[in-house]
Amino acid sequence: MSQHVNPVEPFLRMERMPHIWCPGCGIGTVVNCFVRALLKTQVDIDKVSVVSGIGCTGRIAGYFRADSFHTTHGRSIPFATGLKMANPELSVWNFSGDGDLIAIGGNHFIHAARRNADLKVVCVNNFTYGMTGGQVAPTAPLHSLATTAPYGAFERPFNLPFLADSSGAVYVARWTTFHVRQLVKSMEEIMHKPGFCFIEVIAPCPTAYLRRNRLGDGLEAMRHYKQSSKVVHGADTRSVDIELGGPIVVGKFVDRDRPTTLEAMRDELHKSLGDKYVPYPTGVQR
Amino acid sequence: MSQHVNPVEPFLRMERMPHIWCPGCGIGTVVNCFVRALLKTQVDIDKVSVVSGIGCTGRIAGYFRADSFHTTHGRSIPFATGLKMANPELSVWNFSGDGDLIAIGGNHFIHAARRNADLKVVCVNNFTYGMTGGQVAPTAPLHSLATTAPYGAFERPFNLPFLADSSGAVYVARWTTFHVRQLVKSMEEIMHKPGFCFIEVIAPCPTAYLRRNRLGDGLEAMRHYKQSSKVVHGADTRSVDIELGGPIVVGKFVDRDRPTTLEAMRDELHKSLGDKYVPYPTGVQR
Amino acid sequence: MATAGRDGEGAPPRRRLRGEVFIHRERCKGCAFCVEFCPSQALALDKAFNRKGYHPPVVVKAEACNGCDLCGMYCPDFAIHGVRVGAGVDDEG
Amino acid sequence: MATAGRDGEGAPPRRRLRGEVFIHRERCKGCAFCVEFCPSQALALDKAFNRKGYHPPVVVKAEACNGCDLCGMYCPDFAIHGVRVGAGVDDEG
Amino acid sequence: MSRTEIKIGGFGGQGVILAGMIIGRAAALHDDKDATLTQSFGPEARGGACSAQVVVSTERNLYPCVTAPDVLVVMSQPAYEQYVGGIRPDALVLYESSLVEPNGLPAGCRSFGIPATSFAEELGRRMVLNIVMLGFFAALCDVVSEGAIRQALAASVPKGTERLNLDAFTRGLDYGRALRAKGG
Amino acid sequence: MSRTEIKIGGFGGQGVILAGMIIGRAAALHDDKDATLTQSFGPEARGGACSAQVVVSTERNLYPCVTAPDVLVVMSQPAYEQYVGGIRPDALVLYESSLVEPNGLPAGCRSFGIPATSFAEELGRRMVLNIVMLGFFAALCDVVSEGAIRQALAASVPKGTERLNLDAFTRGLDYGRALRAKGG
Amino acid sequence: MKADPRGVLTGVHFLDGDHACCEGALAAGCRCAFGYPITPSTEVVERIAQRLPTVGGVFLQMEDEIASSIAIQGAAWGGKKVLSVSSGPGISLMMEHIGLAAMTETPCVFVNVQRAGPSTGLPTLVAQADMMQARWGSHGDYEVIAICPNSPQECFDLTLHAFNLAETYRTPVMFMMDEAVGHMTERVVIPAAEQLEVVERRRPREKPSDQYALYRCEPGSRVPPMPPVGEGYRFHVTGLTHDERGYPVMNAEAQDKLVRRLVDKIRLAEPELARYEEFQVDDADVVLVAYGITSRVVQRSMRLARERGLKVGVFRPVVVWPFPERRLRELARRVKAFVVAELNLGQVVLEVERLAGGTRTVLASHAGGALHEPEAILKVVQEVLR
Amino acid sequence: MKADPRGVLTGVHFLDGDHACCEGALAAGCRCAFGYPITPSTEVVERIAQRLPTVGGVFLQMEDEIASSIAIQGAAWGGKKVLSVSSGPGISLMMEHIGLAAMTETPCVFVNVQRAGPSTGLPTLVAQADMMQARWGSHGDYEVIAICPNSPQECFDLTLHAFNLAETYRTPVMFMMDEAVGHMTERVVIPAAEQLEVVERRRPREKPSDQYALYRCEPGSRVPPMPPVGEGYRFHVTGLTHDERGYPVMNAEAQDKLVRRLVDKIRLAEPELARYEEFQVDDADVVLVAYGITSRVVQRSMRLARERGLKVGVFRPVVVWPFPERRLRELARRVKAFVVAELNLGQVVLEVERLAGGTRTVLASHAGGALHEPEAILKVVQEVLR
Ligand SMILES: Cc1ncc(C[n+]2csc(CCOP(=O)(O)OP(=O)(O)O)c2C)c(N)n1
Ligand SMILES: Cc1ncc(C[n+]2csc(CCOP(=O)(O)OP(=O)(O)O)c2C)c(N)n1
Ligand code: SF4
Ligand code: SF4
Ligand code: SF4
Ligand code: SF4
Ligand code: SF4
Ligand code: SF4
Ligand SMILES: [Mg+2]
Ligand SMILES: [Mg+2]
Repeated sequence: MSQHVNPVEPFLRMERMPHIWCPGCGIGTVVNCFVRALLKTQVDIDKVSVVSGIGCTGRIAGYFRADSFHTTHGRSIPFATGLKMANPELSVWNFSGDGDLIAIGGNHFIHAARRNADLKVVCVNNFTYGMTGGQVAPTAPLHSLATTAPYGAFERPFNLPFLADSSGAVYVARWTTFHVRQLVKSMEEIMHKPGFCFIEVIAPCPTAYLRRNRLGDGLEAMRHYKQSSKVVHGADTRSVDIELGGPIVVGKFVDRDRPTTLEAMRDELHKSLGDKYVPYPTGVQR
Repeated sequence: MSQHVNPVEPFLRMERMPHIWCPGCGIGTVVNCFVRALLKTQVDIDKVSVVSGIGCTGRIAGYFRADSFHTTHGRSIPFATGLKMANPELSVWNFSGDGDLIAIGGNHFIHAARRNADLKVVCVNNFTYGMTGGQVAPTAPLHSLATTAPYGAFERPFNLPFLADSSGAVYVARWTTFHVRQLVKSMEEIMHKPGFCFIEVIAPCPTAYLRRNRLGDGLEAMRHYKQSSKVVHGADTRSVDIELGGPIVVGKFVDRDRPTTLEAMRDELHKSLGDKYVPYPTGVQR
Repeated sequence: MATAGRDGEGAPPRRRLRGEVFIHRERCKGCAFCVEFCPSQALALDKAFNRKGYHPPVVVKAEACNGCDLCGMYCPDFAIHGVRVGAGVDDEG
Repeated sequence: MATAGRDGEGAPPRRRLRGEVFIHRERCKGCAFCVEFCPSQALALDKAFNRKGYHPPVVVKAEACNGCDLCGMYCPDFAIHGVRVGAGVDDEG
Repeated sequence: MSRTEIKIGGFGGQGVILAGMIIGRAAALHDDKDATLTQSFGPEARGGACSAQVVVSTERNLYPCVTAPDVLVVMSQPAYEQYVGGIRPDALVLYESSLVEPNGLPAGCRSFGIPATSFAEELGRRMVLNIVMLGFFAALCDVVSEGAIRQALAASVPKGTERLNLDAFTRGLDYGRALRAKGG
Repeated sequence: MSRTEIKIGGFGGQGVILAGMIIGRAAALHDDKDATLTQSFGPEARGGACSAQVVVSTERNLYPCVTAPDVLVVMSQPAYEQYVGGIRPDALVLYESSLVEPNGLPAGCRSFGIPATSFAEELGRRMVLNIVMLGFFAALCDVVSEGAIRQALAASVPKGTERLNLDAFTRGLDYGRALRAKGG
Repeated sequence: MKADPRGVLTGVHFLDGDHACCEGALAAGCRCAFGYPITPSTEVVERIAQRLPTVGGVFLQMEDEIASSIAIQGAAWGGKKVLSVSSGPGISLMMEHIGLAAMTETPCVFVNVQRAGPSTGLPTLVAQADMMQARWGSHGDYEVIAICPNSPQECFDLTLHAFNLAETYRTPVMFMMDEAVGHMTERVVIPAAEQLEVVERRRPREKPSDQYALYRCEPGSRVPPMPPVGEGYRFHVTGLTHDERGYPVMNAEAQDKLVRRLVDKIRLAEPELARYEEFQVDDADVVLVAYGITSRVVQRSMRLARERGLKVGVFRPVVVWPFPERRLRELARRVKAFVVAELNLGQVVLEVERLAGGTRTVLASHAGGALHEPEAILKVVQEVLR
Repeated sequence: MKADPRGVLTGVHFLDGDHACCEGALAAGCRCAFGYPITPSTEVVERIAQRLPTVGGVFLQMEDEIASSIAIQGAAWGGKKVLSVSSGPGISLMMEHIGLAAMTETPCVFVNVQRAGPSTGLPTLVAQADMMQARWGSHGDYEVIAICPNSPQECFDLTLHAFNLAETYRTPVMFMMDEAVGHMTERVVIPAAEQLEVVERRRPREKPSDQYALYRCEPGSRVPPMPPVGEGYRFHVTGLTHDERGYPVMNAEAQDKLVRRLVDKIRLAEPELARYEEFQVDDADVVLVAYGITSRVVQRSMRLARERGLKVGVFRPVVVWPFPERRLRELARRVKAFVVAELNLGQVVLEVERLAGGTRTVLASHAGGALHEPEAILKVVQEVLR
């Protein structure tokens, strides 16, 4: 490809540009990192599917030039589960916002992690519902402001790495959009890792979150990430809560192995059914 | 009351007996314990509301002679949240089966625990969907049989105390229907404890679970509970998984304090709104 | 006078207590929880059926009952319960 | 020849690398991520607007660019990227 | 077109549905009749009266409901009481005689009792009570042939229990035959 | 009944809606006219052209849409290009002159430009661009009275920014008046 | 009763329909709301989140619409007047609980600010294509009341009315706004509290007792009074088929008795419930039927038609479900045709056609995303009259 | 194409409707199913859980119906023929995703074994009160196909047909069983695989390219071919309003083009889709209209009527949506009245009444929990003929 062509271009539906994301929004950065991970792993993009729910983050599916699915709010995980079960050779990537994945979609998230569905799940956590204009999210730090928490959020937010970990995810990492290299590396790692892999990416939403909370624009947020992040690989996920304007622990927290849904299913069926079992692919080479 | 009258009678809608529960089903035992806890705490039963979803366990609401609500499958927690928010002086008790609370209702469970809704949640975990005849539940031990897992369950089950703990419950205990005294005591403890309190009760379902898994009848299950349970108060909730026919760690695992939803809301609103805030009761005396 | 047995937790009795047990035969579904876990072995299942076709418990050692009501707490069908009679220290933890 | 600066992680450069940076002015929304995090301080925001009314980056020290493409990874609008030119060891971790 | 309505009632857990299933299958697959089995389901099936209905007819049976049974088979008193009101005035009533007291039976009905529970307990498994009743039914009702019932029975019970079930069937059959011989 | 259709267009974030809101409120609450404000919403509002429409009329306005604006106020080129096609042949067009090049304007239209961005930047906050345009509008369009707009403006902007906004308004007003005096 | 002044923002305002709806709810006495954001309804929850704490109420943003739609029912039984609000996708998720509310006779108001569907569709753009869903979206037989405002002022007035109906009939009321009305800003006059008539929940006259029957209606009434929780009535509420006591009864008789009453209490109340507006129908050959925002658009079509000498009138149901059946049948007897204009591909038109009993009924459809061109409707009229 | 023999349980069986439905699905080529148990549909998932692993398929019990209803869509795009199954409460939860399937043109079969509602209602007892929900339950404009079997044999035959239609029209098909049919056991004859005609998914003829447009229809067709995932087409699927490429386009024109096609591809196919049975309508004064289990009950009513010399026939729509409109209008022209018998308080009768265009249409309602007494229907007929 010509050096003048941005490396993302072969991977994106450039005819749909400009995208809808605001100036200083972190979502595009996540897209960049995913493209770099694809380039580095040399994975066959035809076998990559991108699944999203609804939200600003959810629009990633629409810009990605792969088979891509922009489903319903909160349901990217069960859609992806169906897709993967039907076609185990696919590498199925979910990009979801914090509201999408954890508010309305929370149940699917914990169940998919529990059953170790072979999905790669990237959550762009901007602490708010960007698409609908800044309502309080289940990740919103205590006391942060939102249109539906105009006097300050009073519910304890979820700590996503802990939730993923305790639900059974086999890979859990957190980065911010400042940590582009590390994010690329995490994405590379999970590209070939079987099972439910989860990466949280803390990202700026200047429009709906930062400004309302007097946290400046995207650039200020990025500076904050740079200054206040602490890389602690293997950190106890119980310890990585985030407070308003406080430090952010990043790193790879969990990396373990257990059979995927399809592997466990195959083993169980094989054991019980013997010859009567018509083998079904698992999509995993071990 | 006459000694000839079973102590549950004033608390139950005896005109609706016999109940629908099978011989050897553990649900009735849980009802007994709840009645004993009410008797001991001398709480005003008029201020107690019982909320259930759908399932055999869910039928508790229908037999309890209190204001009682038999809602929809999986939704007892948000119903109860609304009830409690509207009328904070009530003591709101949820009785739910494992499918009801954690399969379809899982999202409400983790969110209510997160926001520390002031609810008392008792889950009768019989490892199956009793009401519908024994389908696989998200608590079903690996390799156990169910009508929809005819060749053995292959999904890792949830460890409910851990899920409750990691979502933020302030009180987490597990007992079996063998541990009637301890269960009564736990119920007494949470009767006046503010916030999201969770008790898991392992219970026999001879009809839909035990028999299919060749685990005998209710009595055999009870013997198993007696023999294989280990009381470990304060056990790390990560360590209390249950395996098919394996040992069961019981005890009070978590007992901590944090503001309930209504308390946190009050504090936040008061701080931000000052005089403009019209105080709303929290139902908690601290 | 009844001899107090072990309770569900296996706690040793503090002293002898007297009790009485009440059975509602027709409610029983014969699960035998009461019989099995009565700390005083005061109960046994009847040979005869009740009208539903189950074998309900009968008191076989009335004098042994300490009124601990464990049978009452266990019984899923609200068909039995025990009460203390006379004086006696409550031995429940 | 460009002087390699610190990258996002603050890793020290292994050796000097040469690079070139490409800017798509009209795509830019002026967030300044590229300018701020270019390890070589090769960029600055233009005083002029692009057609959308934003100030896109301009290369102020072309020779400093090491082609690390951090700008490309950061840019939310796919408006900039860097490439290595000539030989050079990849210093990415 | 001849149409026979059969109702089987008892407690949940007594195998009422299986009995109906075997009769229906026998008629539909082995006697080349049309048969429709319907049943009552649900939490009710765990406690109270529970029933299976079989309509057997020589032509396509369109209306699936049993409205006035020609044959009533009952294994519990509540079932008897609940269902006896609806039977035809000349119905055949078969009952488990240790569990059912057939009071108030319409005059035109023929009725026969069998202590099937005891027979089943003698055979070592209370659970085959329903199969004893099935044999009894085969002996006293000619709508479905004995051979067809035997074939359906063999195909309907769990592997390994065929012997036991056949014994139970025979026990009921013999008892019924004897009664019939006595002039049933 | 007199009915005037006003359309305001620009990028999302330029305060297009607020400008429409102030005009509408001025008319509806302070000029005792009927006013209907409608707007385009959504993700679009973040990037591309975004617009507010105000219909001002002396009687109850039933039909809420702007179909052919009498007045077009534009703050971006895309908005200009998107909306100019639909205006009345004799429309009044007000534009931000450093962002909009009003090519192809129908002959019958009167049009006036103002470097509102620079004015706003001079006032220290680019964000008040819309209020400068509002002053400009007040100067050149008589559908809503200046006094009403001032009242509505005061009630519509965040506390603490009244001064700044009034300054911006005055700046636009003065510039517009001057143009008008020159024969607009 | 008169409204509680605390919740009444008396004065003249320039409000959009979403905000006006919120004010209507507060004026009606709504003190508990649960919601989940979705365009174009979000402004309703946003405003209510801001306003409720200042009037002694409570709002919680729930984890989803399913939770919201049942939390309000918990709160209704907890004694509050309640509302939830959403748009297409969220309303679809609420369907199970709309049935629950109908079955348990829980007064509650569901606001649907309609956008174009199906599915995610056009989130920010108008449609009126959830009208049949409002009536039929949940499983089983039930009836709801559905109201379509056409201006911010009506969003205020009719939201208040919706609450009054919810309490009067103990039923879910679907407040069917559309994006155009929700996002349109106009003058809204909110009267003084003492000028607002508000229906309070009817409580049982009897004291708590063992004889108390939760769903026993007073003679001549199909709507039972609703007891307060926590005061000793010890009632049982279930979504199962139940008897007067509220206890589950699993048979066809109980089903017939209960569900027929639930349906009849709305259907047979059509005469009291009916609310419609008419314009120039007296001499009309063709009557334009439209509701919500489209009822304003057809005004212009009517004017255009009259300018051309065509005798055209307008019939606007305000309460759309139950449909003002009696009046429509009357009109059907004297007009040549109905032209139904709605922002969908044919929904309420089916009901009009059914009631028209042979009188020609033609649809002026529009798939949504914008309003009808008044001229397009005129064209349909002209074709009909050709 | 002929059925894949692996999935075809050829032979004569004594099966209930739920099990027969499962066998129909397997014979049709269904190899992926997701579900969540609910009475009276549970037997379908139970059997499918047991059968799929033996025929090269995969079943997962999901955490709820919402997950099931979208997991099947993921699987459909993943290349499989898919089914989910539920009953009232679960179907209500699926409503958002039925709209998604319609919008994205995802072939899938939703089985609804109807029980009595609303809400939890009578979980184990029959009704036919979800018929309007099947048509209108999701928000926005869309159309589905709905089929009502009346015997286990038809549960087999018509499930297969449902899959064929789902593939042919790329649409969700609602397979509307009822508890009576689902739980009724009868003889079911399953033919040899080579006697079963099965529609396979139509793939695009063109190779993957930048020009590929996901929703481009071939001339004269309203149904675009559906590409396989993972083979380079790199298509985008969205529930937003989209153009031929599948890309979101947020305006009224795109909405009109897309949604009108989606609706028309079903509505205008009514003549091909129509399936109905008629009995003795030729000389009938009154035609009994009934579907599902009730179509068997009215047979007896008809016989009773004929025995009394009344000229009564039966019209049974097998495909209920789209309603066999043409045929009904024909009948309306020559009969005196329709009596619609359904296990609800009036649903399909509204459509009949609309199409009857003045011909008297009377409902023989039943709230559910049991079947109609044939005599009760006869009585309605007698009243109509009085
Ligand atoms: C069922 C349903 N409910 C609500 C919405 C409205 N909605 C769209 S996106 C969104 C939240 C977006 O927040 P998040 O998932 O954090 O994504 P972000 O925009 O912040 O990237 C909501 C509530 C919807 N589309 N569907
Ligand atoms: C929305 C919905 N889905 C499914 C059902 C069917 N259903 C009723 S109870 C139940 C599960 C019961 O299992 P559990 O919650 O564990 O309770 P148990 O009967 O074991 O006490 C199910 C799936 C329903 N009633 N509603
Ligand atoms: S609203 Fe926030 S998340 Fe959405 S595009 Fe804008 S900055 Fe990004
Ligand atoms: S099915 Fe199981 S849980 Fe339900 S009543 Fe019977 S034993 Fe209890
Ligand atoms: S515990 Fe109750 S049901 Fe069980 S045997 Fe004893 S009395 Fe009977
Ligand atoms: S009360 Fe019951 S359990 Fe206790 S000793 Fe007496 S009979 Fe035994
Ligand atoms: S990062 Fe991209 S959008 Fe931001 S200033 Fe640089 S080029 Fe412009
Ligand atoms: S490639 Fe970009 S970030 Fe890297 S040195 Fe060059 S200009 Fe700076
Ligand atoms: Mg977000
Ligand atoms: Mg259970």
